[in-house]
Order: sequence, then structure tokens, then C-alpha cells
Amino acid sequence: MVGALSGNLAMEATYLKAINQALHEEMARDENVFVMGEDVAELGGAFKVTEGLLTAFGEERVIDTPISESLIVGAGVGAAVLGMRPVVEMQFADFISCGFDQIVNTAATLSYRHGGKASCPMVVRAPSGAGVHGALFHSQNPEAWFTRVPGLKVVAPATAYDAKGLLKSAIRDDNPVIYFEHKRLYRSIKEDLPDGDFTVPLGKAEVRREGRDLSIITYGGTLHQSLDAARIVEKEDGLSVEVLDLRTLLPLDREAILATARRTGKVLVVHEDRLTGGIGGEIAAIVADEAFDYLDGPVRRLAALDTHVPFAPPLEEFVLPNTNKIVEAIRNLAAY
Amino acid sequence: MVGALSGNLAMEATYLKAINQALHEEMARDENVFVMGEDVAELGGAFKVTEGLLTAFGEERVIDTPISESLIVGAGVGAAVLGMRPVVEMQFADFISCGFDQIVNTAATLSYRHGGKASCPMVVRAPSGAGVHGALFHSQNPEAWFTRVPGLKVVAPATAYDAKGLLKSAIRDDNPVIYFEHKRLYRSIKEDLPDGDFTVPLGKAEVRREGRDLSIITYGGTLHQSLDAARIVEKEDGLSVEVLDLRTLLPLDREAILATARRTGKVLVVHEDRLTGGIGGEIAAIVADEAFDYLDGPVRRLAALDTHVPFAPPLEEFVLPNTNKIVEAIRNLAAY
Amino acid sequence: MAEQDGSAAPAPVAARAAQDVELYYRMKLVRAFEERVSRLHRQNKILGGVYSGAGQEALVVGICAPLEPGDFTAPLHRDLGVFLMRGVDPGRLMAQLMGKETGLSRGKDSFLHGGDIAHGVFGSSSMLGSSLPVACGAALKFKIKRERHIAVAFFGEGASSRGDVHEAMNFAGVQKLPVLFVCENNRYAYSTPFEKQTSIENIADRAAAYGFRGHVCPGNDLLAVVGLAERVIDSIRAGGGPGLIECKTYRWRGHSEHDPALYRDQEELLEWESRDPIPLFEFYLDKRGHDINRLRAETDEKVNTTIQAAVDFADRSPYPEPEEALEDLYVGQGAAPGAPSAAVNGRRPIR
Amino acid sequence: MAEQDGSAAPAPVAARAAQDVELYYRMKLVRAFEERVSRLHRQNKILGGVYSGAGQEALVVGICAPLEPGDFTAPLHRDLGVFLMRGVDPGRLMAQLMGKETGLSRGKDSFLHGGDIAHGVFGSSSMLGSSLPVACGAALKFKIKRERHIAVAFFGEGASSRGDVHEAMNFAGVQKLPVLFVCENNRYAYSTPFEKQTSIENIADRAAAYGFRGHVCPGNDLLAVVGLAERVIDSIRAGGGPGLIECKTYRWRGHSEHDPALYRDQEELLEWESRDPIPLFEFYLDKRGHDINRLRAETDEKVNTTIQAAVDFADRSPYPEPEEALEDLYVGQGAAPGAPSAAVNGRRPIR
Ligand SMILES: Cc1ncc(C[n+]2csc(CCOP(=O)(O)OP(=O)(O)O)c2C)c(N)n1
Ligand SMILES: Cc1ncc(C[n+]2csc(CCOP(=O)(O)OP(=O)(O)O)c2C)c(N)n1
Ligand SMILES: [Mg+2]
Ligand SMILES: [Mg+2]
Repeated sequence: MVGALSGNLAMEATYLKAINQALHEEMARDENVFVMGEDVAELGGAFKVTEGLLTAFGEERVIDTPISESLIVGAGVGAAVLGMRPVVEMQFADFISCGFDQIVNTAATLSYRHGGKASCPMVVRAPSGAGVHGALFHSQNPEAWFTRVPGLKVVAPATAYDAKGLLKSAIRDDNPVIYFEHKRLYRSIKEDLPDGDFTVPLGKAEVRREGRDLSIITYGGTLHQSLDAARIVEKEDGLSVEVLDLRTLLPLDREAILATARRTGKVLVVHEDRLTGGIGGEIAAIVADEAFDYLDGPVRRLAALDTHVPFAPPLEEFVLPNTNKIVEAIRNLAAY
Repeated sequence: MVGALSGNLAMEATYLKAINQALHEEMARDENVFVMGEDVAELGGAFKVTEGLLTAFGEERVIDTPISESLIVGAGVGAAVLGMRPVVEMQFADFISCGFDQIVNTAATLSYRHGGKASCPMVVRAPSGAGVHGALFHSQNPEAWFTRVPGLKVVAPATAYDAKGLLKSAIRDDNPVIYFEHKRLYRSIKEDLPDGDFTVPLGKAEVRREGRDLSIITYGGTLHQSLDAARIVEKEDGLSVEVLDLRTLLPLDREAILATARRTGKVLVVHEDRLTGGIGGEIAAIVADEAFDYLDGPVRRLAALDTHVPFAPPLEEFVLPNTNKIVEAIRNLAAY
Repeated sequence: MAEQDGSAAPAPVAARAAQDVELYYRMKLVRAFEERVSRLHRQNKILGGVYSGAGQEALVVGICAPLEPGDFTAPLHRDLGVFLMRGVDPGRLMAQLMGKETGLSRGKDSFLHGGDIAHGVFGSSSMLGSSLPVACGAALKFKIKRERHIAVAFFGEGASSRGDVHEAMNFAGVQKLPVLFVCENNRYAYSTPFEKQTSIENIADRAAAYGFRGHVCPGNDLLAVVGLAERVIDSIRAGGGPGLIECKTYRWRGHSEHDPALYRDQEELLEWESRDPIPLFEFYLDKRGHDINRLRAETDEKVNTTIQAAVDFADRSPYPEPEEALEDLYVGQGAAPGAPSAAVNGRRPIR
Repeated sequence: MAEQDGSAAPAPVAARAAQDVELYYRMKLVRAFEERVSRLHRQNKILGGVYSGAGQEALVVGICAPLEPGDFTAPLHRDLGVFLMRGVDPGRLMAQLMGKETGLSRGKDSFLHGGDIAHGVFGSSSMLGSSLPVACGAALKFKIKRERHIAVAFFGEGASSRGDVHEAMNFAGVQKLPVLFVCENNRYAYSTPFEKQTSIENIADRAAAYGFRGHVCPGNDLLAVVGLAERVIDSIRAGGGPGLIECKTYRWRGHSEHDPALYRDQEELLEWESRDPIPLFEFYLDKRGHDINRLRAETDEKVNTTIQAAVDFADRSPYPEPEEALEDLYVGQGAAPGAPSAAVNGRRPIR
């Protein structure tokens, strides 16, 4: 059935294309899957993530909505409760604030308040992240608003493979999943993807690089900067840095976090979200509690500065983490 | 001018009455202060916090609104930008999710995006907290959604004195302040308040009890349970526990946090908000980074379990922190 | 589907009489349930917030009467009656209110935030208005799957001020969804009178802002409500797009059982107490030739038995075990429990 | 206030002519500014999202013309013209778009999210519709303080679907606030045509749902817009409560400069390009006896000078220093910078 499509799958795909493929394949696989959001149909989405879906599946399953994020999420819940598998889109993750109540109060509590006798198999896709001159309202990383809400799952893929595999898992999961896709990665990364269907399990982190001296725990946009930094300090300082990609932010893969912390004894958490209240605090707290005896140095965090993401290039650069800043943080912690 | 009122001030006042007094006095002091929310006028609020204001200040300054939290906050911003000092009420803190976007995107970024040439002297009052059979939607502690938002200030008084003094400071502050009042404390605590005007500075924590063996860092509803627990372990175990009341949650009083951590070398963070994503993670991370060399044991957290606050009494009891659970956590950590 | 053979339809007059008796029973059941709940609250057997719908039974019964199994309903906090009308077991409903293991939410949530999807009842969050987008989503499913079902969302005139209500009605209009919005206009939102909530007379008039029809009806007149509901629901079911019915009614008790409602005019209360939907309907039954004294006695007995059984069941039911607080947050990886229409059931329509 | 003595009002005819010339200048200034911004974006001198209001100048100029200093305006993302009409310095506005230190937000935010409260221009967040509650708050201040000012909130027909718009209009109706809502109906919200956003013909008809009056007007006809705006604003200022004006117009360019807008019918575009507000108004000026060729030349020169000066100023202005990213998050403990009305200024009305 997906014959024509799967012919392409072995080819190189961008992060964006990987998401698009996952949507195509899941819609073909399960007729209860449908897509809803602003400009997702004829336009194919502001970033072209939903391109081609309208032609392939028709306007009953690819629905352009009015500008109403609360309705979009709420209607997703209503359809999901009756067995549909809606994939709803926030045009930018920033606007998720307008659908906030429906996510944290209607969707996240649904199974709980129905005594486990109702489910909400919905995915909320939200293009997040900075570094594209988006300023205050097109650069946000809102993940930590949701990682504190039981009943939700939260994912943030950093590779094209994960983008595709995690989206498929999210769609097949019976719980509400918030899927943050980093828009700076859309076209900046490309990978060969395997042919045919594959999934990436929710809740499992992945060691992207093994190391002995120090662990970086990260996800999403800063994974690549962290890997670059690890390569630089290996070459220039002879440091062996392990890099753990969380991939799923709720539930956290505590085992993987503690394993890497115990292995190297030094932890640097890196994320593009702001420092204060970012998920780094939670991770540092877990490490400082459960791996305390293994620590050879303070648990450090490198994140965006505690402000909004500003517009002028020198300001944005100053606020966001980048490879150089990570290199410096690694050196500092290694020298501790 | 507040003569008739101030006659009463030296008397014993509940936490609730202290808030009510602060509103009366600030409205008398500054005619730009006004109050707005659902049922705040004739009813005097669902908890009677705004009782008497309508009679004293008339319906132009004590405004019953339709049920529209987004409007309530947004209109607060508009009035505040023009020099008014609105104190807006969410009937329960839980419903702040419906005014979420206006708080985090309109109010919190206002000064920043106007290049410092506009201000938003608004207070959002929100009765929060569990332990009153409120279940999922009348028990929430949503503070950590806001402590990660620069541009906001967040307070959570635990005593009648602070409730009054912090509210006055919040009203006089030129920035948006989210003021969480714990509804279990409304009538359960009483204090003699000093006569006349007094304020409590924003951003300053307070050591409620000095100690040598271990520090509890807490705020709001769990302060009293923590103090009780400290007394119990002193008597029964001879342990000397320091208790720090944060009072303001954004900005955090890092100096006070680090001072107590360095003094005792063992930190237990306690809050009624859920463990994962609660402000305890942030505090533990600060301690694990900046007081690492002083630590004699892991940084521990005691908080509500990672679920929603359930209704049936055995469930609610199981989920929420209480004095016994704190006693146990102290003993565990002390024995480390 | 193949035509049903054999079973002849009952003669119209007899059918009408049976339906009337059934409606009467339902309305009295709801009333008695409401009253019992208030009493149990005073006895501290029901904790937390209790929001009585006493006085508003006619509209709940009337709107639900024409509904069919598989239809979706999202009641508001005052709508115990919707649960009873959709066929939710009264014992489980009572257990829900008491926080017992056998309740709809297994003790997790209170009052009407627990639902019963198998009977087509969605347990709304507390956030007023938030169930209207949800109902649109249910209706969207019916549309996509070409099912002849409808979704019904109940909301107060107070909740009508929330943005979600607007977003939902607008979307319903654009998509021509099979959804019925029911505004229970009981003149107060907690202490706030209608005039301070909005500056128009009828919430129903807002339907025009979304391209569908609004209807106002006397909410305490069961006959009027049923008649209108049948007409509007038939049209929605036939693909005519959304509808809005505003029922003018009145909240007899305080906002919650904690509220003495001192802000209300006693004259107004008296006036509306005299518009009690039950005697009004008895008057009609009498006119229709029912032996009203006998019917009342029989109905009361049946009602009392049902309610006592429900209370006994709930009373006997245990509280959940503490550790269950951590269950039900997530459902497993298997098929969704609230799966497609087969699972969604409800009462046969009363007609 | 004491009556102003001395200065006689200019003779009506001359005043009218002067006003017409001024309006013409403003409209051309806005158009030229828009076009220059698009060019600067192509030249990579303006980064990020740029949303052209080209083609919609008449409505912006027409609505703002009757405004007075102290009035409050909340423009939408396509409303550069509102800034220019309220007296915001074109150089600072250009610097804002380029992210320069001298811009309204000192480089903090992009495009139109920076405001200038001193000139009564609120910088809205990106979240569509969110400025309507804010405008209600400004209007509430005017009401509480008994100031004869009004607040104006602009929004697109797309934004009209957001809950905030409903909550704001409802509150404005209840409180009879001095607020004017202006819907710029340009037929598209990004790629989504009006028919997929709502199922009614006029957003203005929604005013009835909130107890005030709505007006539809041809948004590219400056004369029509000014005439209506004067009438409606006078009534609001006089205490008549809120108003809603819907201007039918069209977005000439893509949603943003990145958008080729392939989803649109070229016929439709052509039709609307031919409703260019500038020649339409020139036609009128001609009828009124102005020497239109001379006026055009003079105006163009003035416009070009102003814009070139603005670009030069912005070009010369430095970027902010990196560390400034941490400034302006909070204001100090002194008096609010955006203090009461004295500080709120704007252009004198053009009339
Ligand atoms: C978003 C939101 N805000 C506030 C409340 C608190 N609240 C609960 S019921 C109520 C009044 C509701 O009035 P109405 O919608 O008319 O329903 P009624 O209670 O009159 O049946 C209020 C303000 C809430 N539940 N949700
Ligand atoms: C709450 C919200 N959702 C989505 C967006 C993304 N967005 C920006 S402009 C736009 C279209 C706006 O259409 P309309 O209101 O008609 O104004 P126009 O651009 O046509 O002038 C969208 C969807 C947003 N800014 N805010
Ligand atoms: Mg009501
Ligand atoms: Mg538009």
C-alpha cells in the first residue's frame, strides 16, 4: 500500500522529511490517524512538514483549522477518546501556550479521572527552538512546562532516524504525547534511513558517544553542538566525553542518566531551553541524589541564559548555548 | 486615611485576613490599585479574601468579571501598562492554565520587548494547594510553570505576616508578580500582626529555625509541616534541623540557599508541588553545583508523588507530603 | 443495514404514554438523586465541592431523551442527570461522588469529573468551557467515520464567556459538525448575575455568529424541551450541522453546598421555585389521563428503591488502596480502552 | 478644562483640503515604508519574519486619523502604518525592524512586537488575538479614571477565531468600555481562506453577540474608512460603549516575505490590486480640485526623504552590546516608566 512511498525510504532524508514520511506511513497504516492544524492541508504547513498529505489522504483526514489552538487540542482529545489517533500541529511551539489548558488539564488527566477506562492517543506536534532569528515568540523551547505533568509523554528527537521512529511510536502510543521537533534541524541534518517500517521506543535514551572523563546529558538542538564539542576536546585536550541523548523527556530514562553519571563521575547537562526551570535542574537533582557517591565534581548545567530569546544577532548569540560554550564548560568541569 | 482600619491591625489575624488587610490598605494608599476577578465584588471572593472591598472602594475599583481568565490577565496588563496597579484574581490557582498565555507571553515579556520603556505592575493572586479534598482541579500547585519565566516574579507566603507584607511589596513592584496563597493556610494559621504599614521584600528567603545537622528548604504549605518535623526529630533524635522558607520563588534567594547548604552540608528540599519538575529540582541543582564541596550527603527532595492530586482520602494522603514523611526523610538523610 | 422484521411498533398512543411515564420517572430519579447527594454532603459522606442541579432536571432529561447509544455527551458540573439518563449505573455514580473504588474514576477524581465513555459520558475537567472543543472532536470523529451519531456539550451561561466556547462554536460552524451545544442559563455564575456576564439577552443568539441556528426554550418545561430537542437533534443527525439550545432555568440551591447564596433576591428564588418542573409535568400527565396519584406513588417507590440501592452499594464499596494513586495515569500499549463506536454505548432514546 | 481662546479655527474648506493632503501623505508614507521594508528584507538587512501590509494602507490611515494623543492602539503584525500614524519616529521604527539599539525594543524583539507606549502604541505578543484583552484593560483604565480616551485593537479575520477575541468583546460589552475593535479582513490567514476560518460573511456581525454595533466598510477606500471611523470613534469617546469595524481588504503579498502564496487565485489578486487605495484617493483629490500631478510629486519627494532618513538612521545605528540581552527584563522599583496619561502621547488627530 505504501509501495510508491517506501521506494524512497532508503534514500537520504532530512529531519523534516523523516517526520513527513512518518506521517505518510502512519496515515497509510492506520485509517484512524488524521492530521489537524493551521495551514497543514493545502499549504502543507508553515515548514512543509505535512506536505503531500492532503493529496494522499483527502481533506477529511488533513484538516485546516481556524486559528484556535485550544480548540485544536481539545478537539484532538475528543476524537482520541473515541478511538481516533489525531496528530495535531501547533504552527510554532510558542503558540502552545494558547492550547495549554487543554493539554495539561483535559488531556493529561483524562485516563486518571476516568479510572483508566478512557485513553487519549493524541500527538501534539510543536516546532520549537531558536537560532533562526525568531526572537521572543518564534524561538521558544517550552518542553519543561510539560515534563512536569504526569499523564503526558514528551519527546524531543535530535536525529532524522529518531524523528521518524519516535513519531511513529508516539502515534501508536495510547497516551497524549507532546512531540517537539527542533526547527533548526529541519533542513540542517540529513541521514540515510532504513527502508520500511521502524520505530524508536519512547522512554529510552541513547548513548551517542562513549567516554570516560565526563558525561554530557542533552537532547534536541544541542545534541549536535555537544557532539562537536566532544570531538574538539578529544582532539585538543585528550578528553574522553560521553554524550547521552535523552530523546524522551517524560518519562526520563533514569537508568541511562544514572549509568552515565556513575561511569564518568562528572555530569554536564546541556540544553537550549533556559537554565532556570529547564529540565536540566531535574536531571541534576536526580544525579545529585542517586549518583552522589560516584560524583567527582559538581553537577553542571549549560543552557540558554535566563532571559527571552532576543532578536538582534549579537544578543541571540550571547544568550544561546553553542559549541564553543560547551567546549569551555567541558574544560572547566574536567579541570575540577 | 486608613485610620479606621489600622485600629484593627495589631490584633490577631488569620493568613486570609492578612491578605484582605493588605488589599484594603493598598487600595486606600494608592488609587491606582484595583481588584478584578470572578465573584470578587459582591461575594467577596470564593474564599472571602476580597470581602469588604466593594463597600469600601466601589464597583469601579472592585470588578466582577465574566468567567474569562485570559481576559482577566490581559486586561490587567493593559491597565498596568497605563499606570494602574491591578490585582487580579484566579478563583483557584488551577484555572491559571486558562490565563497562561497572557501571563507568560504578554506580561512576562512586556518590559523586554518594549526595550524597558513599559512596565506591567500587576499582581495575579492565585489560591493554590491541596489537602482540602479538592481533587485534580482544585488542589494544584502550579508555581513551577512560572518560576521558569523571566520577567515574572513569583511569591508564595507561608505566614500571615508574609502574606500581608509580600502582597504589599508585590502591589508596589513595577513588574508582574504571581502571588500564590495556600488555601489550606487561610484559616488554619493566625498571628499577631504589627500595627501600621509594613512590607516584606521580594527575593529574600528567611531562616525560620536555625540548625546544624541538616537543612530543609521549603515554602508555602509545607513550611509548617517542616517546622513540626524539625521539632519532632530534635526531641526524639536530638537532630538540629535548619528550616529555610524561600518566600519568593522567582527570583530565588541563591545566597540564602547556598548559605544554609554550606552550613549544614545536607539538604532536603520539601514542597507540596510534585517532585518531577517542581522547583526542588532547580534548588537541588544549584546546591549540587555551587555548594558541592560542602555536601556531606546527597541532595534529597520530598514532594508530592508524581501524579495528580486524587480525591479519595487514602489516595490524597498517600500522594501529599506530610509531617511524618518529612520526619522520615530527615532521619534517612541524617543517617547518611 | 438490513431492516428489522417482525416486532411491530407499539400503537402510537400507548407508546406516547409509556414514554411520558418513563420521562416522569427519570426526572424524579434525578431530583431524588440530587437531594440525596445534598443530604449525604451534609452528613460528610460526600466530601469536597457538591453542585446541585436541583430545579434544572427537566432540561437534562429533555435534552438526553432523544439520544441514542453511541452518542457522546459532555455534562457540566451540575449535570448528575446526564449520567443517569445515559444509563450510567446509579450505584457507580454514587460511589464516584463518595470517592470509592467502584466509582467511575476509582476514587481518583471527585463529583462529575469522572466519566463513563462506555455510556457516552465524558468526564470534563473543571475548566469551564473546555468540554466544548472536546465535543467538537467527538463530532469530528462521527463526521470522518460517517456515523450517524451526535455529540452534545452542556455549559452554563457563565461558561459561555470563555474563549473555548467561541473556538468550539466557530469550528463547529466551519466544519458543519454534528454537535449540539446546550446552554443551561440559570441566571447565575456563582454569585455573578447574568447581566454582569454578558450584555445580551440570549446566549442562543450567538449561534448566528457562527452560521448555525440558536433556540431559546423554557428549560423547566419538560414537554417543551423534549419537543425542541427532538427536532434539533434529528436535524443535526441528518447532517444539518450544529445547533445551539439555550434553556432558561434557575439554580435552586447555592452555587455549591457551601454557598448560602445571599446575593440573590428571595423573590426571584420564590418565583423560580414555583416553576418546579415536576408538578408542571404532573399537570400534563393528569391532562393526558394518567392516574397521577397512583403514578406518583409507584414512581416514588421505584425511585427510592433505586437510590437506596445506589447508596448502599456506594456505602459498602471500599476506598481504593493508597498505592492506586499511582495507577491509571497512563494506559498500556494495547488497544485504546475507549475504542471506536462499538464500545460507546448509552441508553436507547426515550421515544 | 478652560476653553481655548484666540486661535480661530481654519475655514472649513481650507481645513478639509489640508486634511486631505495630510491623509494622502500618510498613506503614501506607509506604502513606501512597506515597500522599502520588503526590499531591505530581500537585501538581508532585515532578518526574520516580515509581514507586508501593502495594499491595506487606507484602513490603517483611516482608522488612526481621528485618534488623539493619549489614545491607546494595539496594532497587528501587518500594521507598520499604525506606528507611523501615531507619531512613532520612522527612524526608530526602521531601527526596530533591523534589530538595532535605537529601535523600539533596543534589539530585543523583532518587527512589530516592540511598542512605543509614549505614543500610545502597544507592542503585541505574537499570539494572535492576545492584544484585544489588553486593549480592554487600557479602556478600563480610561473608564475608571474618567478620561475621554479610547483604546483601539486591530486584528485579522484569522485571529477572530481565537478565544481571546471573544473574551475581550464580551467583557467590553458588559463594561461598556471605550474600545474600538478593528478587523482587517484580508480574506486569508496565511494560506487559509476566509471560508475555512468561519462560516459567516462578516466578522462585524459578531458585535451583536456582545451587545454593541458592528460596521462593515470597504477597507481600501480611505474616504469611507475615515468617515466611518470618525463617527464610531466619536460615539465611543462620548461614552457610547464599544464598537467593531470590519474593513474588507486584501493582502497583496504573501503571508510573510517567505511565502509565494501559491494557494491564491491570481484573478482574485488582480482584482484586488486594481482596488489600490492610492489611485482611488488620488481620483478623489483630483475631483476636489487638487493639482494631483504636483501633489503627487511633492508628496513622493517628502516621503522619500523621510524614508531615506529613516533607513540611514537605522543603518548607522549600532547593534546592542551582547550583555544587553540581560537588561530590560525587569523595571526598577521606581515609578512605572509607562506611567499615567501624561506620558501617553500620540499624534494630533487629522481633522
Ligand atoms: C475556567 C474556570 N474558571 C472558574 C471556575 C470556577 N467556577 C466553577 S463553577 C463557576 C460558575 C459557573 O457558572 P455557570 O457556567 O453559569 O454554571 P452554573 O454553575 O451556574 O451551573 C465558576 C466561576 C472554573 N471552574 N473554571
Ligand atoms: C495564537 C497564534 N497562532 C498561530 C500564529 C501563527 N500565525 C501568524 S500570522 C497567522 C495568520 C494570521 O491571519 P489574520 O489574523 O487574518 O491576519 P493577516 O496575517 O491576514 O493580516 C498565523 C496563523 C500566531 N501568530 N498566533
Ligand atoms: Mg449559571
Ligand atoms: Mg487575514
